[in-house]
Amino acid sequence: MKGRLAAAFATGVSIPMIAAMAALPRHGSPDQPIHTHVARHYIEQAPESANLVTQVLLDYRGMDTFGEVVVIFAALVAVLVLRARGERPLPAPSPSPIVGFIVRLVTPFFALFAFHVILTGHEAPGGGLQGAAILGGLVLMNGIVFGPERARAFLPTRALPWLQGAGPLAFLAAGILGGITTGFALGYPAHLPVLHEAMLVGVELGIGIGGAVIFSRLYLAMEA
Amino acid sequence: MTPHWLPVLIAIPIAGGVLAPVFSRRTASVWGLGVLAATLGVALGLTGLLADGVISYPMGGWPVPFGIELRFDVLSAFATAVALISALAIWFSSGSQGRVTSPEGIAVLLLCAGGMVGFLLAADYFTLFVFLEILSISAYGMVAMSDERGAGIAAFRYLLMGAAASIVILLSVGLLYTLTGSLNMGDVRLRLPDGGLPLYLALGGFTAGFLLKAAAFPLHVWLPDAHATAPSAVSAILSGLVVKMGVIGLLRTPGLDQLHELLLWIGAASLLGGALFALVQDDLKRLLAYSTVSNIGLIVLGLALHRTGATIHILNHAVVKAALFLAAGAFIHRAGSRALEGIGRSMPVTTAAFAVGAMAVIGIPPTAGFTGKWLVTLGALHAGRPVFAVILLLSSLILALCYARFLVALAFRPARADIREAPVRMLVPILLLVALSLVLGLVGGRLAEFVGF
Amino acid sequence: MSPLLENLDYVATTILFCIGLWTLIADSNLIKKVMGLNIMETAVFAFIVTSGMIEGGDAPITGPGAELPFMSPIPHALVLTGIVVAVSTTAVALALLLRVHREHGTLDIDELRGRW
Amino acid sequence: MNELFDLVLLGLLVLTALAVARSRDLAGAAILFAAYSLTLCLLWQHRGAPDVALTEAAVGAGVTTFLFLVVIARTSE
Repeated sequence: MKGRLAAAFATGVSIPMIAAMAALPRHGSPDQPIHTHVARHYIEQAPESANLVTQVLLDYRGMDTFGEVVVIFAALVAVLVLRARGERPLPAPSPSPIVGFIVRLVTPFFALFAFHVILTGHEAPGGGLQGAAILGGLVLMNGIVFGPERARAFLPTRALPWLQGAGPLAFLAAGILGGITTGFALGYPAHLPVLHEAMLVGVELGIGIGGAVIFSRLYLAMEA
Repeated sequence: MTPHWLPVLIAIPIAGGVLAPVFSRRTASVWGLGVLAATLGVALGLTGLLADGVISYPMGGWPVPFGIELRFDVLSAFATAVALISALAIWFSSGSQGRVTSPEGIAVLLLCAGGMVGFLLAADYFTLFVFLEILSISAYGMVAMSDERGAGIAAFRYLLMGAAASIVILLSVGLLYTLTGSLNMGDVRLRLPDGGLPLYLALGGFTAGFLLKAAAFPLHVWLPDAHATAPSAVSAILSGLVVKMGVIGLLRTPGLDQLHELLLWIGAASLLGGALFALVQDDLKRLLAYSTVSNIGLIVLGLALHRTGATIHILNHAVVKAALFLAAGAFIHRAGSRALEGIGRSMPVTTAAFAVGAMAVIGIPPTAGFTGKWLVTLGALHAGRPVFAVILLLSSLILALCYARFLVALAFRPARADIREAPVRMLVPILLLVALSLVLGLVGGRLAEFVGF
Repeated sequence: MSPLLENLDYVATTILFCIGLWTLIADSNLIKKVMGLNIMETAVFAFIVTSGMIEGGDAPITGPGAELPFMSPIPHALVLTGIVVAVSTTAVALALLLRVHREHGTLDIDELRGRW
Repeated sequence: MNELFDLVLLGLLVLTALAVARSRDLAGAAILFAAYSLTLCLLWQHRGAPDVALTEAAVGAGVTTFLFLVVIARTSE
């Protein structure tokens, strides 16, 4: 009975939504407000080779990405604080030799690709967060195949509380540095191209490494 | 106090939260108090600047529609209450061995405060959504900080409904972006079409989402379990501050005036429904939780009838409800269980503070609760809708009955021998908040001019 | 073409949204409810990215071989942040489920409701 | 040709979403959810949103599905 009631409610909700979606400006038409207002300005100002999405993420709307990095940090500390104490660890899985060998073989290349994604984020598709997810995914893969202890071996124990905050801390540094050089927080100095590039890559690295540590600890908090 | 303090005001609590896990359990609470004291200082400084107009700050130096803008207006001044009540909640629970004072617990509290401050300062709809998520995820974690059996499922239910509300709000932000091509609040209002189905869907999405976050009737079902099973210091933050973010989100919605009638009836339903449900509760914290639903109803009603009165009640109710929840925490701490009959006699100071807080929630002058209720009642009479004035009076009477019944059970039953007065670290925050509620009550008139919508 | 067909992509995202909403409400297993929440979230992200599209547009990356018109980069940035928010909410939800399972031994909402 | 490929992907997307919604077996639902994310990733890659595609694959199909599988494993024994 509840299923049919929920289905009725969901279709009831969908009717005004579909009507409103149909009334939106024609999908993909070049003269709708999206393409003629702020976005047109960003595209016109774009340098000759740059990933506009990363530019929007870090430069024009840096505050959103700062918030995003803080959101995932908040998720980590929330998970750490609400854990039931005394989890019973599952017995470490014994992987089949094929799976074990493949994972060991792939791990360094995974890490290389992740750092490539992080470092070239401002010119090619990719960026700090995608790299973090790949690195985190790598640790998760090792954790599932070889057991949580192996995954924990990836993480340095002493520097952990600092490393997991790398994302927000990198943004705070960029904010202060931007404030000094351009007079506005989170501003990237166009007149100092070397510093501009260094800040971009620095923030990407902070997000990448910080994010990877957070994804790994989220998995470890659930597993062990 | 140049506008550069706006990003600093957001950065301090968030940086504090990010660094909190580095500290040990003993020093984490001290770090939390220090960070929130700094936040309070900056917020007070900026509030002082408000006299000569709203402060705006373009992040990254990009002019308004192209970058993210932070604005400090009358509603943002609520950041002072956020910093103060969060700090008092940490002070209240310092020294206890629970999860609240663990390094991760202090990190969650600071991030929740930082999320709320960011939410109050955001003048960009997507930044508003991101900070709404920061404070919401921290709030889900805070509810689950208690060791009670029901805390897990209460926090999960709060999360499911809260996340659904957030995603509807994001859908509305996406719709506004499709219609106007911009995300800045001022710019969007200028470029909005006059009508059309997409605009009404966006408006409906915002309203439904924020009403759920504010726990207005009938979307309040997650609140009683969450606020009753959370630790008392956390309940003070949730009921006093987090729930208010939903109402402030409503005030940020473009075209809210078109929903005049809807706000009237939802407000009245919450006002009366909250009070009636409170009547049948036997557990003190569930009574306080339903009293919050009722007061949120008053604020939502006020949005339609007397916006200044509603805004003042946001601040007054935050202070008063925080005091009541902390007092409840002190009672439960000393009684060791939720059965609180007869412990009032051996805890005179806490009981007196609770009584004053109860008077304020009911709205008896000269306490803080009276100003908001009086202005909204005037608004109802001015608008020629006396039925709402009657509902206001009726709900106040019902709430008065609930609190009186509880106070009688607390103070006039045979005293229990083994109860001592609450420890100083609990009493000082409670008395500070009660004193503040009296001051706010006395200075109500001037506050109305300061807000002056 | 009728507006419904022109904006078929938007309508498709709405259908996804309602499938997610239906799962969130109707399914009795708490993990399935979280999956329903994720489907709702990805549906809204789909709507936002689709709204930024332009006919014959190229990926918003300037460089050799890229030519106008470009997709609007802003929806992509918004959805990147949205996806992170979605995974954070899911992580907290699943951690809560582990605790509910330890305390109550079940993740079925009907059994849980009986036990309150 | 372009439009047809989009329509097929959209159809596949709705089908996998329905499959996730209706499947009773939890692990199966998690795998179907990974398929749903990968279909979404394909859609974005084809429609000129490479960043979103990479993120949806790495975070949606990768981390989220891992977390689902870990929790399903822990709560089913």
